[in-house]
Amino acid sequence: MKMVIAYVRHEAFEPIRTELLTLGFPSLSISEVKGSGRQKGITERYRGAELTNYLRPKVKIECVVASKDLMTIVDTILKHGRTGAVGDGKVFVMPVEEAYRIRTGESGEETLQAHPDAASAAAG
Amino acid sequence: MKMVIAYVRHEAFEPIRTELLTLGFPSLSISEVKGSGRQKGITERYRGAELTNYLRPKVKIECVVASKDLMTIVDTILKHGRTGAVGDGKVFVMPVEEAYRIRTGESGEETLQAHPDAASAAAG
Amino acid sequence: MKMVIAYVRHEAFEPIRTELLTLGFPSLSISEVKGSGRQKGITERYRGAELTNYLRPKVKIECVVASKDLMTIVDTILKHGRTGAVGDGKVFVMPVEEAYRIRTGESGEETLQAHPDAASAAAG
Amino acid sequence: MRPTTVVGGALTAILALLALPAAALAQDAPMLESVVSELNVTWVLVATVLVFFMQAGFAFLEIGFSRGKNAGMGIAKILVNFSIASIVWWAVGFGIAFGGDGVIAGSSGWLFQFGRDVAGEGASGETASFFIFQFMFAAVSLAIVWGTTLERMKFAAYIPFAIVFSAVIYPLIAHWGFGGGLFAEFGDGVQDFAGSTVVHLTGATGALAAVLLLGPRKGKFGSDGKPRAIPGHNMPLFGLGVLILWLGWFGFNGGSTLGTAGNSFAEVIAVTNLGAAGGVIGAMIMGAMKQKTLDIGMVGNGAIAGLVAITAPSGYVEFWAAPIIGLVAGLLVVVCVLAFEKKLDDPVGALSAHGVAGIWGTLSCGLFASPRLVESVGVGKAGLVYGGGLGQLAAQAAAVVVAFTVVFTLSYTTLWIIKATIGLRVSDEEEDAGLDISEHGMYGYPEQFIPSAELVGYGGGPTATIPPAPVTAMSSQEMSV
Amino acid sequence: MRPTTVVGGALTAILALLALPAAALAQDAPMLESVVSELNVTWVLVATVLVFFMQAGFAFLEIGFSRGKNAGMGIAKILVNFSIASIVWWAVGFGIAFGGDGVIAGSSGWLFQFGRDVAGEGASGETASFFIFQFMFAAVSLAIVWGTTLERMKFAAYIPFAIVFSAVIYPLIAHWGFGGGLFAEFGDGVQDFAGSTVVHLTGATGALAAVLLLGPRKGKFGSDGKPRAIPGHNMPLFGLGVLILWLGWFGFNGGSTLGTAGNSFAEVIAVTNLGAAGGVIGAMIMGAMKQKTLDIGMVGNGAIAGLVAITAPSGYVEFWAAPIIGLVAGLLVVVCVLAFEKKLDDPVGALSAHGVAGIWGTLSCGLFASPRLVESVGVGKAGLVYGGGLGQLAAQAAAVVVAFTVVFTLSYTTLWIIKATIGLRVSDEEEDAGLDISEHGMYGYPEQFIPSAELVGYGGGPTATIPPAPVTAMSSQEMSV
Amino acid sequence: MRPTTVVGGALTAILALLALPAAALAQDAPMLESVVSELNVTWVLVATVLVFFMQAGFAFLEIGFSRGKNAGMGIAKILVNFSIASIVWWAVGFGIAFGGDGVIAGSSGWLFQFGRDVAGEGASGETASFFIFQFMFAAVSLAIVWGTTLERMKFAAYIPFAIVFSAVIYPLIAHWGFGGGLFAEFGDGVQDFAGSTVVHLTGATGALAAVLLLGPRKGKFGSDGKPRAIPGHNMPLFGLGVLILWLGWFGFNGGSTLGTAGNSFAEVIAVTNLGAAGGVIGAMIMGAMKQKTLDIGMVGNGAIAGLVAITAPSGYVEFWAAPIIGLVAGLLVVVCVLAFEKKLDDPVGALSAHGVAGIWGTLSCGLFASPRLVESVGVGKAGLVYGGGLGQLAAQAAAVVVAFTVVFTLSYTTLWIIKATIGLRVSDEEEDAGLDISEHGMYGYPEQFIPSAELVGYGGGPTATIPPAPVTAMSSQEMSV
Ligand SMILES: Nc1ncnc2c1ncn2[C@@H]1O[C@H](COP(=O)(O)OP(=O)(O)O)[C@@H](O)[C@H]1O
Ligand SMILES: Nc1ncnc2c1ncn2[C@@H]1O[C@H](COP(=O)(O)OP(=O)(O)O)[C@@H](O)[C@H]1O
Ligand SMILES: Nc1ncnc2c1ncn2[C@@H]1O[C@H](COP(=O)(O)OP(=O)(O)O)[C@@H](O)[C@H]1O
Repeated sequence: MKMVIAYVRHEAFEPIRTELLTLGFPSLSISEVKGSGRQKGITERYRGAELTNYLRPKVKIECVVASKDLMTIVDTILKHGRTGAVGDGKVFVMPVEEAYRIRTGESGEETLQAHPDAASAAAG
Repeated sequence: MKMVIAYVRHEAFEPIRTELLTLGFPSLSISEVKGSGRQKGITERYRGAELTNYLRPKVKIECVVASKDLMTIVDTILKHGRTGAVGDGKVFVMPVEEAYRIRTGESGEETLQAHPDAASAAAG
Repeated sequence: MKMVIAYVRHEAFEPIRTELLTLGFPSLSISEVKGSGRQKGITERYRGAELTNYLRPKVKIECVVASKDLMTIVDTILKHGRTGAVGDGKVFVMPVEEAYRIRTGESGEETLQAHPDAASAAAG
Repeated sequence: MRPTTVVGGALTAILALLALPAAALAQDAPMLESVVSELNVTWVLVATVLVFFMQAGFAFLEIGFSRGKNAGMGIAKILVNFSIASIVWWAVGFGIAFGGDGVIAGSSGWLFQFGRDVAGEGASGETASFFIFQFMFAAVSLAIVWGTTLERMKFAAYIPFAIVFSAVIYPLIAHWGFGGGLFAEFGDGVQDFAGSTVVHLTGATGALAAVLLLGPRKGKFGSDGKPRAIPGHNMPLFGLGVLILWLGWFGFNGGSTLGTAGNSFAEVIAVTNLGAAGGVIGAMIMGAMKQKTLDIGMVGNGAIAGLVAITAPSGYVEFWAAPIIGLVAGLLVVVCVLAFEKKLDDPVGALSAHGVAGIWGTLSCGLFASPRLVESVGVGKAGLVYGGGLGQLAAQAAAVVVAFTVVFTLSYTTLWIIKATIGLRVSDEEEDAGLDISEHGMYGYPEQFIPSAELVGYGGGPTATIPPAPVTAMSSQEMSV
Repeated sequence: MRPTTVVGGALTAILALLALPAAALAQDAPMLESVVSELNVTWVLVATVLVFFMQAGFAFLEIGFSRGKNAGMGIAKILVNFSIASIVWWAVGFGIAFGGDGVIAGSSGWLFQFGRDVAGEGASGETASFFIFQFMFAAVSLAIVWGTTLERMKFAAYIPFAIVFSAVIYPLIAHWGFGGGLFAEFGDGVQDFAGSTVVHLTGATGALAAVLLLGPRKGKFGSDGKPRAIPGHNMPLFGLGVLILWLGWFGFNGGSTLGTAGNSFAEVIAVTNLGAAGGVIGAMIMGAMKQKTLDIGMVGNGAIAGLVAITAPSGYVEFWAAPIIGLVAGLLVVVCVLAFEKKLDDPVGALSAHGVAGIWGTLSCGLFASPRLVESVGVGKAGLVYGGGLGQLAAQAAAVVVAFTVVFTLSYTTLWIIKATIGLRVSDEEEDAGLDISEHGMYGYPEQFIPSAELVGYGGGPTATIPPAPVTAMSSQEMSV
Repeated sequence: MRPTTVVGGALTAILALLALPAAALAQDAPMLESVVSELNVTWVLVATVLVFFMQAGFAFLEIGFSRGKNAGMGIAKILVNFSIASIVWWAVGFGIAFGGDGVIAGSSGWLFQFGRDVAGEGASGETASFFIFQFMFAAVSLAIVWGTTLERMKFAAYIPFAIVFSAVIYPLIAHWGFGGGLFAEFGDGVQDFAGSTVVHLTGATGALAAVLLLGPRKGKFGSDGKPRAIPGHNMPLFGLGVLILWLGWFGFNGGSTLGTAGNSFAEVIAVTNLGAAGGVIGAMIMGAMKQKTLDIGMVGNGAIAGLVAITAPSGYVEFWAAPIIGLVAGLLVVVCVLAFEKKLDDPVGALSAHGVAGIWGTLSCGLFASPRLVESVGVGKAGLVYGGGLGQLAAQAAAVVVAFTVVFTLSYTTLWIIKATIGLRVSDEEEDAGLDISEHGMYGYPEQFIPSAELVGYGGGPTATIPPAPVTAMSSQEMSV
């Protein structure tokens, strides 16, 4: 099992989520992060003093999948996340040793994503 | 050392924290995430247009523990996180290679949680 | 490749960021977390009832670097993060299996941080 | 008069227009009586406008004391209830309250129309001003009721209660206290200058009925039965509410002179301010003693309690009594909030600030009413400290008991019927999600509840709309890399 | 008079000072005429102050309906535009609107000075009150224009339009409707008591020109052409705006009597409140029918629509007609917001609430104007329901058409020139980043946009300023460890 | 009079009641003098209410300019300080300021009671109106002092200073400027119509003493000694404050006529608005020149500076001078804020907007006072531009110097003693944590400071209260899975 951690632009998230859902991977978590990289900051001017904001907002996506599905996730993110401009973000892959579904207490790969007919259910 | 990452309901956090404290594991970090899984979204209607919110708020718990303590943490989360309804969340276990306590610069497993009499101190 | 995850005080972040930038490591992400450890909580009193807040705000830093650069990052965080008082936080090191730059689709260690002349550019 | 038809030369034309009213009066032999009447009406309407603004005060006091997920409803609630009450008061309530005659209720003035039930043309504008001024009091009383119902009551349940309350419940008490009804029979008449009992106790009694039928918010009481803090989300907006209420109260008490005769409204306003100040100081002292901190909400409740308490005596007491009346109200409100908190879930402290302080204010007339002012107003007797005896105190207490009993019975019955039919309370799930999304289908603060990635998504996908170098520097700045 | 020069003994000195005006008048033989004039001016100035406050109402209505990244601009916009309009109205606008004479425009009163173009001393204060009261109307009309331009218009583009609008566009219509110009020629004169057409339709027409030239906000319409929700960030602040507007409207309509003669302002105020209440109820009903929920913003729009609609008839209709006029406005506003939403991006609903409701209100005079009030005001004929025939309705419709055509042409041309020169719209990147940071170099809510780690960093590094045990308990509490 | 005792038939009864005041007067031979007096008092009380609302203006200006962790304190501070000042002014301050006689101070009127120290009954309401109107000025002056003390001053330290300031410091200056004291001796008297010096400079001088003793907020100055931005958390609430202050100022300046005689208050109000507008435009221009952006806070400061500057001359200058006076104030305020910022930590710009603009406004009388108005008010001589010579300018400057020196000395001493005893400043840890939690034991915005998981925890554990399918769809919607 792998956890895909991606830092992407806000605008990229909705297309990624939609396509992953269609592909049968509805389960993921996101959070707000602020990132620093090549991208420029923004300067706020306030009553004669300045405050430069070097960090820019990004969405962090965390998605745990079976190892065999890894590249599907990564490719989807790369596809929708790319604008070609500085600030598009990164994708990292990290090892996961075990997974549990809290509702049932089950563990293992089958807990990671929704049931196989997830995609069709969502479409309906 | 392992990092336990759990996505749980907000209501589950306080009982988990309290029991972990009693068991001698006071140290953890949480953050707000929005998750997608089997749970339904919520539709906001605004001046004739709609906006569906597919992601639901969850609390993400991060807790690094010595490998031998892993199952204590996982079991506590599973126990208090379960309502049996869709949306209870997941627990993932990830490997950690090293840990440092910033205050002292020490490293290793002994930095992970508070001193052994933590639980009794807290109770007092 | 390693991901350095550090939970630090808010005040520590700016010096860490600045020094990492100077050392040629501009790329990182941060988020707000609330942490529990040895630090005391704060009690809010409201209309005769009380509400104790056991978690205190921390900044979580995530920085993925090549394995050879790991200790530079860790040492910088340890150096600026330390006040010597309870609540300084922790640094954890986690393995990373792969990294992709979304803008270009490239993968590998060279995607992790900005180009080598980053530091001098920033200084200019 | 809108000067649409007159065309003159240069600005002198305008002046001629402006001189018209005076000129017209001059032709008709301007009577001093009409000026006196117009001046009275001017003051009453200024006061009306100030009392109207108290609706915003109540709304923000409630919003500040609610959690963010229930903040938007405060707006919908105040707008809808005030509007329903406006129409109902016009159709029915005004007639019951002030439609003349009868110990129990008025019997005319339905669907109040200008110049219909009234004798002369000249008086009609005065009646209109009285109609709208008194309506604002009804609306205040109604707004007080909602204070205990925050964060769990169904929107649909508000509407029938608002109708009954502004058609019958409040008008009855207003008739008794202000309209020459029942309370005029108690001794030499009950002293309730601007309505500590008529308006505030009435509202708070409705609020008590509501809280008993509604029960506490989820999580208010722990499994040990002890109350838990459910902090309101916004103290600045709470404070805005308190300050607007204080402002409006100058119209509430000051306008209750119904005119400018003898400049007595100046005294009323000064006394009102001293009472409010006493309330704040009282709450500060008791808060510091009981809680060891200066609770922001308690200080605000102290202001309200001081204002409620000074409402009945504001036309009857000398300056020196006002800070005392306010101070006692401020001390009381903290003690009562802490006491009621143990069993009843009253998020804004309406029971204490309007109920207990309303009772105290009504009774305080029996203690402090000054002979000079009692004579001037012509109601009741001087208070105990002036050797006026216990009679007035008894009359005041009787009014409190009667008003409480009647309002409680009627309100409880009305709410019980609503509960039995459409229901009073939202479901547990709706309460958890918040009333904004569950009752109004939208959040009060969407950006705090909808993930920004989903909001931005609505701005269109990145490939379509994002230009090559999307986030550029906004002004001259350094690069971070 | 500021009593700086008088020194007396004890408080009696003060009393003497206070008695001075009366005393002075006594010496000069106090004339009833001057009291009548002063009373009129008192009311007009109270109304002026209330109408001024509507600026805050518009600001918060807009701020509440904007996203948080554009919230600060609402403040800068209202302050700057109101100020520019203040100066321009003084220099030019007042002269065009009320500088006497002419079917099309006034021709005097530039750089309006006290006592210059006017005959007698006594009248001058009256003119000053008229000048400032009428200015507040111009400022309201201007504020309405901005309603459709939120979240994408360049700050620099506002300024030239504000100048042209307050120098020429509004003054022309005001001259026609209020200043004895064109509309007095239509039949027996157009009935527009406080300006449903003159102020509100004029503003909404400018807003239409603006939205056509500006286009929608990024992401307002999906790739399928369907409108998407862009929720405003703060329903409580939106509600504050609505409540302040409602308050101000008592001055807006009530003050349009220009005095207290015959207490007719009392009627106007009562009628205004009933109209607003009808608007809320209408919007609630239609909202529930069309959207299945009680949309908070729609209920607020209903209040505004009811107020706009009752503005023209407020001096012409009996009480019974007011709730009807308001109700229809409330029903209309929801239907129109939902309809316009399909093609035009009007974030606050200005086109519906001020435009459509303004037209409906103007026309409603032709239906409901009562003979009694028509006679009293002296403009036009009674409405259809009183058997007044279609003539008045035609005059009203003519005014609507003329005002719309002229304002649209002038506004569109002005904005087109601005677009061609300095540009109307910020860049896509600036729109994404928000106008606060891109146009003002700062956030409206810095703590929500700047990472707290960066804000705190400005407090100095940890080694320098943090003491050994930095975060201690604030009060007695348990340890978590 | 509250009509509790009269019972009539139908609505005619009400009319009779309403006619009572007029009838009563008719019986007593209604005197024109009493109507004149009542009209004056009506206006003064309207103005009183408007000036009261400025407390909300100051509170929100300060709250908007504070960080979120200190936002709640603004409410507690304004309520408590205003209340303490209310009582102290009643007990002591009013006597010193207006208790007649003496170049230095009044000597009567302690614990001010109705009809005690005063000659006739008729005048008493007037005195009460004067008492409460003048109190609101004292409260404004006090509120200005706090502007420099944000985010670091102990709550307990406010209270003794509020007592001394409203008992002695402000009353002295008010006695000199408004009460016939010292400043009447300077030349032909100092022209300070509504208090640019008496109220605003006095407040700002206290604020200067406070900032010198308090020092800057943590992190305000970098290790390089340069000022750093500490952005206030809420520009919309800041703007609300500015708009409320502007509103209140119509009462502040307009009410300083102390009546309606000659309609001069109409001119004062028009002039006030033009001055404020000039201030906004001045700050916009200078802001654009100095900072290259349109700083929202600066524009708001410009409005305040324009208003402060026009305060002294508002009764003395013609319309044309007002925009100039305002414009200069607006230019000055930006320059001064940027200059003071280098050394003093004044988060709201009180020193510039009230201090510098107050001085400029006071001096501007010596430049622009018009002969017509100087004659009408009866204080001082015409200004330089009317050939009035330098004498008046000298008198104005003398008042500025004297007021500044005395207020600074008294304030500094008082605050020094407070610092030496209970201390002025919270600890570093408390400042870091924010005053809301450290001084009031609660957050102003709890949901932004308490993790939602801990807030929800107070709603009860999941096993106990969460039903099997806890979060259901609120309305028809698609599943995400
Ligand atoms: N090594 C890294 N560790 C953690 N986060 C990173 C790292 N590199 C990039 N990021 C995240 O990705 C975002 C975009 O990176 P940036 O370097 O600006 O883009 P690009 O890939 O176009 O060079 C950053 O704002 C940050 O949030
Ligand atoms: N594979 C995953 N990767 C990341 N987060 C996940 C994953 N699966 C579930 N989650 C998180 O857990 C939450 C609950 O999951 P859900 O599938 O709704 O519950 P259930 O376990 O009852 O099927 C989600 O909202 C999401 O935050
Ligand atoms: N084992 C852990 N797992 C996750 N987060 C931790 C862990 N230990 C500490 N933290 C984080 O570090 C912060 C500081 O830790 P604390 O124990 O108070 O400091 P110290 O290192 O001085 O003992 C905590 O608030 C929490 O956010």
